Amino acid sequence: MEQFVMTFPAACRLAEAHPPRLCGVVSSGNLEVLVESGDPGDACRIEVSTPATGFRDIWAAVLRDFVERQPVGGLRITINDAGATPAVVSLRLDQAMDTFRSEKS
Amino acid sequence: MTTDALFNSLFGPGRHTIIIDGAFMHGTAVVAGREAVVIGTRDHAEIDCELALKVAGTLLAAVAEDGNGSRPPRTIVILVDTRGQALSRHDELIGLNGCFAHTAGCADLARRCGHRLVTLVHGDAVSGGFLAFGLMADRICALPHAQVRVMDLRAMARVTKIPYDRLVVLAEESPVFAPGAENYWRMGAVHELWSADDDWCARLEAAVNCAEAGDTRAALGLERDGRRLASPLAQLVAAAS
Amino acid sequence: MSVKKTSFFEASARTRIARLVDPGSFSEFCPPQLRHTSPHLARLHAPVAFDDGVAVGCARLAGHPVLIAAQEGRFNGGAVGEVHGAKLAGLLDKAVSERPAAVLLLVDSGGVRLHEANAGLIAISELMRAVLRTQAAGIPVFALIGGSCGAFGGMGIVARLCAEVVMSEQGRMGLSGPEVIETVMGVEEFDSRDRALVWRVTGGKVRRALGEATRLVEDDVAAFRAVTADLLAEYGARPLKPSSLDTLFDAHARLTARTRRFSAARDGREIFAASGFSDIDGVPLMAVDAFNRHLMETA
Amino acid sequence: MNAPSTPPASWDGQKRNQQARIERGAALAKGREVAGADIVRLLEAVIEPGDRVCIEGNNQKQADFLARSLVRTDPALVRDLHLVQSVLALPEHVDLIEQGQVRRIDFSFSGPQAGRLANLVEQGRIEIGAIHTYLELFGRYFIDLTPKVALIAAQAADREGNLYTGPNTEDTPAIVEATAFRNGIVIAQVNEVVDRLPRVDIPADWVDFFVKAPTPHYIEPLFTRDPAQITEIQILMAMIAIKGLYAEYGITRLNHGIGFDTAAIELLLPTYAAELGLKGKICTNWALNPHPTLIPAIEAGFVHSVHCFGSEVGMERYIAARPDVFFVGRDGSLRSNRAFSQAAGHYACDLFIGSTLQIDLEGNSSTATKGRIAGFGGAPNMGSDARGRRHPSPAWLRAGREASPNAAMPRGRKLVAQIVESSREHMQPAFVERLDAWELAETAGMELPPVMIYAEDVTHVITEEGSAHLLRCTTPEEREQAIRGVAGYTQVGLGRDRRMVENLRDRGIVRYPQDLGIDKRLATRDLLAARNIKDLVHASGGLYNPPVHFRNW
Repeated sequence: MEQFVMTFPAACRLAEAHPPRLCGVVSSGNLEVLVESGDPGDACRIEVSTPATGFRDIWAAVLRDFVERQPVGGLRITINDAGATPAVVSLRLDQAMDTFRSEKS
Repeated sequence: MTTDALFNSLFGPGRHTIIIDGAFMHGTAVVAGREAVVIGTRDHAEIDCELALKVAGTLLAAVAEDGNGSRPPRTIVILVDTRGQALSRHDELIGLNGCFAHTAGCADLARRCGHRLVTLVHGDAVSGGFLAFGLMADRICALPHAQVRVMDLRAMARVTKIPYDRLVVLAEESPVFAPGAENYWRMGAVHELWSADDDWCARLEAAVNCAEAGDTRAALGLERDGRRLASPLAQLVAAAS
Repeated sequence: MSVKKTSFFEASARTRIARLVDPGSFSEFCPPQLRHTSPHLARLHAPVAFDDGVAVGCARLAGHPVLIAAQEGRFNGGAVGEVHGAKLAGLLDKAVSERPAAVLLLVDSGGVRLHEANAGLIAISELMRAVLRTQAAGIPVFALIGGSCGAFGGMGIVARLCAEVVMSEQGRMGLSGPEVIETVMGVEEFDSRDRALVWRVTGGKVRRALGEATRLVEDDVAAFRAVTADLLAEYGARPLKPSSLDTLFDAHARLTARTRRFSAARDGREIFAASGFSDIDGVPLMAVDAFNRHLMETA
Repeated sequence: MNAPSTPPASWDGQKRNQQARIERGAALAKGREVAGADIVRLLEAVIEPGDRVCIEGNNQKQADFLARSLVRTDPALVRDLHLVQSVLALPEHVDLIEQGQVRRIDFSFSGPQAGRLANLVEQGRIEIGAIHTYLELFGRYFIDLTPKVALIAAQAADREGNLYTGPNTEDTPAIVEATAFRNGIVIAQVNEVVDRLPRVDIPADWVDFFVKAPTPHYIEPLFTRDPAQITEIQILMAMIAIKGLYAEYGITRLNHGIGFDTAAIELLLPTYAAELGLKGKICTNWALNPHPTLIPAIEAGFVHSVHCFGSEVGMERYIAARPDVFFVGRDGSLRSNRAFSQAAGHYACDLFIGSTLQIDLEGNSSTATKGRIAGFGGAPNMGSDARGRRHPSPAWLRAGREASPNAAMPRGRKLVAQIVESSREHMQPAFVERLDAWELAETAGMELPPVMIYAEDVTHVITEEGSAHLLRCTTPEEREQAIRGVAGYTQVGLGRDRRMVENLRDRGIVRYPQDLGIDKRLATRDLLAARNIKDLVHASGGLYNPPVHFRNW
């Protein structure tokens, strides 16, 4: 298992507060994504736990693109991965944001 | 140890009338000066539907016999030696899980009717065969050489794809997956570990006296530092709003 | 096109809960953000999940207050470890004090999680006692089975302790999985790749025909919801009576007779034949409605 | 070989040798029928050291009883064999090599035995002549690799030895034609011997001996894909393929490779493609095994005809009930024929689309991995431009114009698409700088790296990121960037020149879902016309009878 935290500058943020949401399942080739309101600020903190070691640069690229396309300022995102492909990671991240935004606290 | 020697050590010579029916045993014995019901298995019994139903039937008969108020409900001593559930398509088809559930339900009825249930593991106590009735007792004692387990480490290594050597090392640190009555003691599911030097009659009497109807295993596991999460987490959920 | 159903088999544990109960009524206990993950999996460098593979909470179903738990079959086969088991046990403890209309267990599990086998086995034993305790207090527990892992190992026992067992045809219930039997006893005893046989031995239809399941529904969360609502209404009108010597003697007589009657049976075909189905090979493809109707008519 | 300066002493030595073999065999037979108990002795009697032997078997049916029997022959009598056969799929095929009875093999595909075969090659225990495509091997049966003894499989024989192959005719006609008419011996295993066959697929006088096998020949349900396992990513790729390729070129005649990626396309035809108004405009005529996942499209009226390489277990009744779609004999069962279907796939289809394991920067694609000599099968026959083709079709002409817009001599072009998720689980890349095939070629002493589809034939690469229309590229640099532009988060993808890729996007060479008007969020399993095998059974009106290990009811 490899664990790391990446923090990205993210100016774009959601207008309202939302309750935490979990999306996806930790099963082979899949992952779960937990989205929570974190500290106020212009950053997004993403924590990853993955069984595939040595792919941190790929994760960085996937997450950077995600942060660029979604309003994730001030969010804390935690990922439990079970060997998902980058495509599945991107898809789940977007789905997690959709469900996160759909419910207001 | 022969079955007879086991009975003599537990109850004293001449103080037991136990019928051996293949791997199944049932009868009565004197425990703490009173008659107790004895139900059990031997020879690393594989528990199939038929055997589970025999155990259930014996439990029900004991409850029925004491149910008319003629005497206080007797203690039920459960002797466990099982290598697990029967592995057969036939037993699966006709609902082995249902038979086990029924047996567990009968043990629970006995408890609710005032019987105390004490399990003595005198051989193997393996997964499903142990769940069906041995683990249903109020107090569980492991005799020396008792083997309590779900799966041995080599098989576990195959299934989980974790190297065997690594499992052996980790088993030293944690009681959570490796076979052994000691591990179950630390986790609260075995209340007492008996040694060969003990006076088993006396220990059995003591065990009967301190058997209590509530399920305190999670708390015991916490107290013995073998299962730190179960009790607090269950309480957290129970108290959640 | 008809309205898309939500396949219970395909849905995640959380989706099952969301679509089963009254919309928006689910409130989770020990939610994922509290991160009660399994330290034992972590120690073995296996992936962990924030809910340890089970979501528990309270909700309403057709207005009835229920406590509900759903195992996630896709996480480690829904297997029970220390945290997972404690959440379930705590939920049942809560049932005794809060007295909901019922506890719903959406079982999807192969039984004990081997990575923490001892903790899992003990947790299942605790669950068995907790289900019995809850029902002795007059609160029914329903097992709903229709996921990819079915209800096996100790969870197969837990399921059968429940007052009601609702299954879909895709659901399976048993003790030892076919793969285990094949590995130990050989492929002649049980060919686990012969999935038609696997389903004829453990699947929803044979379980219903045998009486091991009390209801059979379509693989649609809405169908599970409808039958659960019916059951809640039934138990509301006629509360669960704790099992007694009489009811267990009856059950014992039924099980004994059944074991004798099928003393040599090894294939669900024999169960279907005994249930009066004329086209035995056609039973697996029978619509659930027709299957249920036949059982009602021949009962 | 040089022509002899003098005529040979006789012109019928081979014929007389054939006669002698038949006579030796006849001593063990009753007419053409051999008892199962005598088959090993019969093989020892008719096979001579050094013979070229073909044990029939492709990726579906297998002459498994004859293979098992051959393994039981005396290695002192049956030796130095040269196996010439489509696949080396059964453990017995490799057992025979391990027993030292085989000197050389020429084949197409080794699938499950690929690892064992690689070992034997490294140990120098077997010579590999060549690894072929199916059509090449069939071709060489008639040129320089004609089998001396063919061990084949059929459903049934009558008393004379006429054979009924049933739906799985597959390679039988090609093998028997070559062997029987070139002084060889044809031995068939049959599941049953009957008085009257439903139809005659192989006439008796092409067959020398037949034996009733103790168990029916094995058939692998290779083309059954459970829709339950199709992922959202595969659905997205299928949407890209349908909208960006099928609709754009109006592809009506095609072949699909094996796998979940193409199964997803099949299952999206009655839903997504129908919504796009494509029914009748795409996917009408197929060279394809009877994929169960094609049932919903057939039922929806998408499909006009399907010619099959082989059959598929469980599809028999469905096929028999759809004779307007499939090639069905007067007996009501499918007639498949691998050689014809391969030829059809090569010359008469406008598109081949299939999955792969690795694609390099030029677009060469390979399924070879280290330590496994897996071979090719038929994909390269279909996945290559048919340069001999002359008949036009709109899709073919359009592809030709795109490939060479300024060509003095107008030509068409076959569309060859590779569809693959850019990474597999645990971040294993599908796009690489150098194919593993190179390393395999070095360790196994092969003259050519085993490339499944050559770059020059690949016209489109489709991934979850988008599609690359390689045939519209004008320079090798553009081609490389187009591939990098859809290579996702692999190192190849991350190494793209972003400006150049944007430029390619403007020119419609690289196209992302948004460029095609595809909403990625709609790529859910709700789009599948069948979500599991049981849905397929229902779609077939109960006619499809899936193999038991695909059921969950």
